[in-house]
Amino acid sequence: MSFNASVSAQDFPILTRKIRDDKRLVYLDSGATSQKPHVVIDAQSNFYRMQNAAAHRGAHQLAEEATDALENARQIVANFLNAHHDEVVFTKSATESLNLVAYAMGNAEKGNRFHLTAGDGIVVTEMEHHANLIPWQQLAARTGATLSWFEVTPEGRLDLSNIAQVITDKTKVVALTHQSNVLGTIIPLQEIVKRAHEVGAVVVLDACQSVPHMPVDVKALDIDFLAFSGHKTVGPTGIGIFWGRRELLAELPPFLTGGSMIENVTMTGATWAPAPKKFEPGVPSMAQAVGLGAALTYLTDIGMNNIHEHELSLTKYLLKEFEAIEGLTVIGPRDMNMRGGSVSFTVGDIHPHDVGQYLDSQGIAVRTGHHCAWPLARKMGVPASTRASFYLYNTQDDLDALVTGIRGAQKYFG
Amino acid sequence: MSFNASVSAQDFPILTRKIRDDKRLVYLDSGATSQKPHVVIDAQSNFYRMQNAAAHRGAHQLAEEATDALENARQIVANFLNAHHDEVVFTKSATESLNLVAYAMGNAEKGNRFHLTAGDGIVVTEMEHHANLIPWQQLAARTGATLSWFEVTPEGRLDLSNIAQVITDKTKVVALTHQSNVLGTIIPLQEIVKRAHEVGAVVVLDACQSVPHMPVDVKALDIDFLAFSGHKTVGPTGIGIFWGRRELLAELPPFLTGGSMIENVTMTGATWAPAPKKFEPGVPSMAQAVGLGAALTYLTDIGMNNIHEHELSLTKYLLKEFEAIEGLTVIGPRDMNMRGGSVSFTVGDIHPHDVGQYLDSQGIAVRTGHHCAWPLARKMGVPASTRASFYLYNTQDDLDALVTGIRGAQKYFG
Amino acid sequence: MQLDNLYQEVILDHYKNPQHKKLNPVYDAQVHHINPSCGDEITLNVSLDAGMVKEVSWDGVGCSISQASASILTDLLIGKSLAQAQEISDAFMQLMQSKGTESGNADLLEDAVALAGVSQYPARIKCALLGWMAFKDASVQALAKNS
Amino acid sequence: MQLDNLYQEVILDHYKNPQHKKLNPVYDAQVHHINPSCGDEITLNVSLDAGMVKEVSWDGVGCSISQASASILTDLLIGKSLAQAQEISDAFMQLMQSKGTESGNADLLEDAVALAGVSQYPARIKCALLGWMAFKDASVQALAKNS
Ligand SMILES: Cc1ncc(COP(=O)(O)O)c(C=O)c1O
Ligand SMILES: Cc1ncc(COP(=O)(O)O)c(C=O)c1O
Repeated sequence: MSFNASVSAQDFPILTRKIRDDKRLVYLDSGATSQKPHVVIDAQSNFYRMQNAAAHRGAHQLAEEATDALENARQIVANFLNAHHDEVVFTKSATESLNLVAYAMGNAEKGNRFHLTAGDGIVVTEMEHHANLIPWQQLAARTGATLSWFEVTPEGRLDLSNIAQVITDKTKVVALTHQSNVLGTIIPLQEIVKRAHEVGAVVVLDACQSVPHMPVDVKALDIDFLAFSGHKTVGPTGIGIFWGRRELLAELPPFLTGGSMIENVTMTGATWAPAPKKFEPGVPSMAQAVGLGAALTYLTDIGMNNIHEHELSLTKYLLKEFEAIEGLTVIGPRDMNMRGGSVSFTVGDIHPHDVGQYLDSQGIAVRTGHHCAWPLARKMGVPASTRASFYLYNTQDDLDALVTGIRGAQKYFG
Repeated sequence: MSFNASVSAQDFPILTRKIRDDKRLVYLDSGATSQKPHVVIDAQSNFYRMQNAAAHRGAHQLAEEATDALENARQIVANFLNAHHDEVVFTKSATESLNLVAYAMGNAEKGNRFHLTAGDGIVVTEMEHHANLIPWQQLAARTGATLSWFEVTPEGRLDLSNIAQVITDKTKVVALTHQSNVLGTIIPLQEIVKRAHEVGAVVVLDACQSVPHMPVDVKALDIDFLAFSGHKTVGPTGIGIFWGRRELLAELPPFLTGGSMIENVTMTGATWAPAPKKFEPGVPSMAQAVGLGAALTYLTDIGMNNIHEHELSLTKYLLKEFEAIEGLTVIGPRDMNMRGGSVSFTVGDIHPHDVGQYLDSQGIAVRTGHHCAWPLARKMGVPASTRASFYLYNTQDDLDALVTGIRGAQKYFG
Repeated sequence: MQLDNLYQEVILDHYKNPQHKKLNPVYDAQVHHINPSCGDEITLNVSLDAGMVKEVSWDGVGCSISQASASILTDLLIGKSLAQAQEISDAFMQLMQSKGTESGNADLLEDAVALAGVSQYPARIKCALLGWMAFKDASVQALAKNS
Repeated sequence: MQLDNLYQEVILDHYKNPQHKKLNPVYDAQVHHINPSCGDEITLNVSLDAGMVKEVSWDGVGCSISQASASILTDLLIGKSLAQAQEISDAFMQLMQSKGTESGNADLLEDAVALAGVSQYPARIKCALLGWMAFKDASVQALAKNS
């Protein structure tokens, strides 16, 4: 593998920062948000300095250039996912993308394939992030549809033993995470997609924790909708992606309404432009789209496979090191089978907040708490945990620092 | 007045660009989106280089700094509007802000003051941008409420002669623009707010075209909700503001749901955090918030009164120059009473697209079309028009170039 | 001046003297198309006869490009077989998408090659296509009706 | 080490030996509070007697800061008048909001001044306040019940 994380790290200006008492920054919180390379920061600044204008509006040169920049970014996203250009919708975040599809289904009238009524089923899992749980709870409440879910085993895997009872003829939509942001578990998607399609349900994939870290091909996965966030993908904050199959986007009603998503408007009603415009009212987030384009290009140049392998080798190393720390319990799979670079754990009965605080004093940034997956935390019997999550810029040194830090915390609070 | 537009223009790097055959850029499309000063571009870049982390998550130093940066930006917005810190909600755009309040009202259950049913009334005006029209059409369709509207006079003013018949005891919400993005008309807000509050309705103000251009004090205006976009306020794309009175935000149900807007979550339901968190699920658009903070600070340092006066004097000058152009018709008020710096017009029977294209060939950027206010365009009898809109960086030279350009177009297509 | 690439003499002529811009009350299919970004509209009537484009007439409001393009279309397609009309339409669409890299086949497209410059102005491509999309739609409807 | 400002000896002591951390089955009011960002929880019982804080007992899970803060609270407030308890609570809230600029009035706050360092760690302020918010809520409820 030609990829070298220490070299990549040099692309990220923030990694030269000093923390607390002049400690080196060891950033292990990429599951929450990733850091940004120079090329992404500069792409946005350059857009503002040279091209900024309202895309798809106005017939002047800047507007043309802004439109080109926006649509070029859309093509980069499409290529990254192996999707079509007009299947890619820019949103502000994965959260908005997931709300979009849930609300849009709620807007579907009788006769539309997405129309939901009492008796219809919505399926999620116990390992969902709140962003892929609450929108479906709300949709169920609004429509009378029933929300059901796959449970999580003590090992942190989806329990598919009752798949035929969970996904039934009544199921209209199955919404689930590709990789758990807490456990690191990668789910057995294929089996679920097969069953969902058998009963005519659509599959919505929360790919927040997979798209940044491994090759994701929407065609190969055979899914129907997908969401991810730019800021976790070395891209800017304030941009997310909603992807949908062309023929499904054509039938899905709009969500946000306003300018430039229309075909015709009178005082009493409106008709809609074709996708993706139908889902993008208002002046687009052009600078962020351009930044995301630069981010995905940067990742592609390094190679998503290289990044994935790098993270797997870090994970493997850390899980091994963790075995030697007394009192440390990993929450989630301890083997490398179908798991990614996110490791949650508890350290004896030292509260995760205290662990996190001690690590911070050593320059090590981790996340603590329920990680916006509270039902999962309760199910696993750990109201809070500490999470280390990796990315392409992390090295074995970072993990060694973490291990030393944890031992330090044990001493400090021991 | 100490303010000097040519000096301000130097803060905006894009204004040094050359257009088409090496023409100076004359940017008269700030009504669509504004240009960005160095301080705004740099504020964002610096955030990514030094502070980037997920705000309100994680107990590490970067997360603390990112949280401070975000909340500091919120305070700047609050000060700018004369509002409270916890009344300011970050969205992605004015379009989202307006959809937020419309959808949230649609989520209100019986007993909630925002609950709408058949027989209730929603009031808009004929001069709304699609972003403040279609969301209300949709809400009316979902709830059975009735949509009615104030008409626009041939002079481009709101016709309030039937105010008592338009806003009735049934009216629950009055949503209207502060300044028309097409006509430049500033509406007689006071009279409308008075009547709305008399009947117990809330007032939603689309302040997209006022907040960037004049002092706006939500307390003094006595309104209930307000929306504007960062990108029209010399701020970044991808960020908007939704403001609401504290006691109303407390009662308004959430719109987007997901992480960090919750109080408690189980598999079957969730409860909500207090505002503004209730309306901000997901990792916030931190860099954009920081950029918007820098933008509003920049504008405040110059002085919103200075900016407003400058634009008024430009408008006055242009309206006078336009009188001398044969065949040119101004769409909207021709006097300076209650109008801002946005001038739409037609030039004989030369189509606005052709006018705009000719101007573009001279380096002059204007907008053409219905400006996302199609019902208004039809009402005024001009399916399309050309719009010149100003900002602090425009000078009399820019307007002279426009006038010369229009005369050139007349010759070219004559 | 660069602008003259866009507004060629032929275009301005057609704009000032649009051909067949008067709706024929007899038709096989009538369509109404609209350009949502600027509000331009066209109504277009088509009559077919034994696989031939017998008549095209239209009315509408729009910019010089959309008006000239519709006018040129009528001159070009009336009297052609449906297959030829299809071929010409396809060639025209391709020319519009060429971003200024093609000048168009003058044997096939005749006056329509004057619109080649439009392909360098992305915001105007829809203007040039308004009439052509309407024709496409109308001819499919007319065919369906006649069969 | 900077961290020692946060984790003062007193705090770690209270954390390891929390006071009154056993719910008294008799109470005037019981509340259950939760910290939504980390899932920490506290149940807190209050009994009043003639304007005095007669009893405070609690149970819960949480970090050292939240546990120590609740423990210190009980030591401080039990036996005080409601007015005194209010004064102490207000002083404590103010200290927490001080961003490290205040060290706290030791006469009034006693052991609670050890929590002054928390005010420099914004993400931890909520931890320190968890018990205090619960007490505030419970005492209002208890007062309402008794009157
Ligand atoms: C009056 C008015 N309202 C709403 C909007 C929508 O703003 P945005 O596109 O930034 O969401 C605009 C600008 O396009 C506007 O001018
Ligand atoms: C699995 C998962 N889903 C959804 C989200 C929400 O993403 P965002 O906050 O960017 O909208 C996250 C990240 O916070 C996540 O990890």
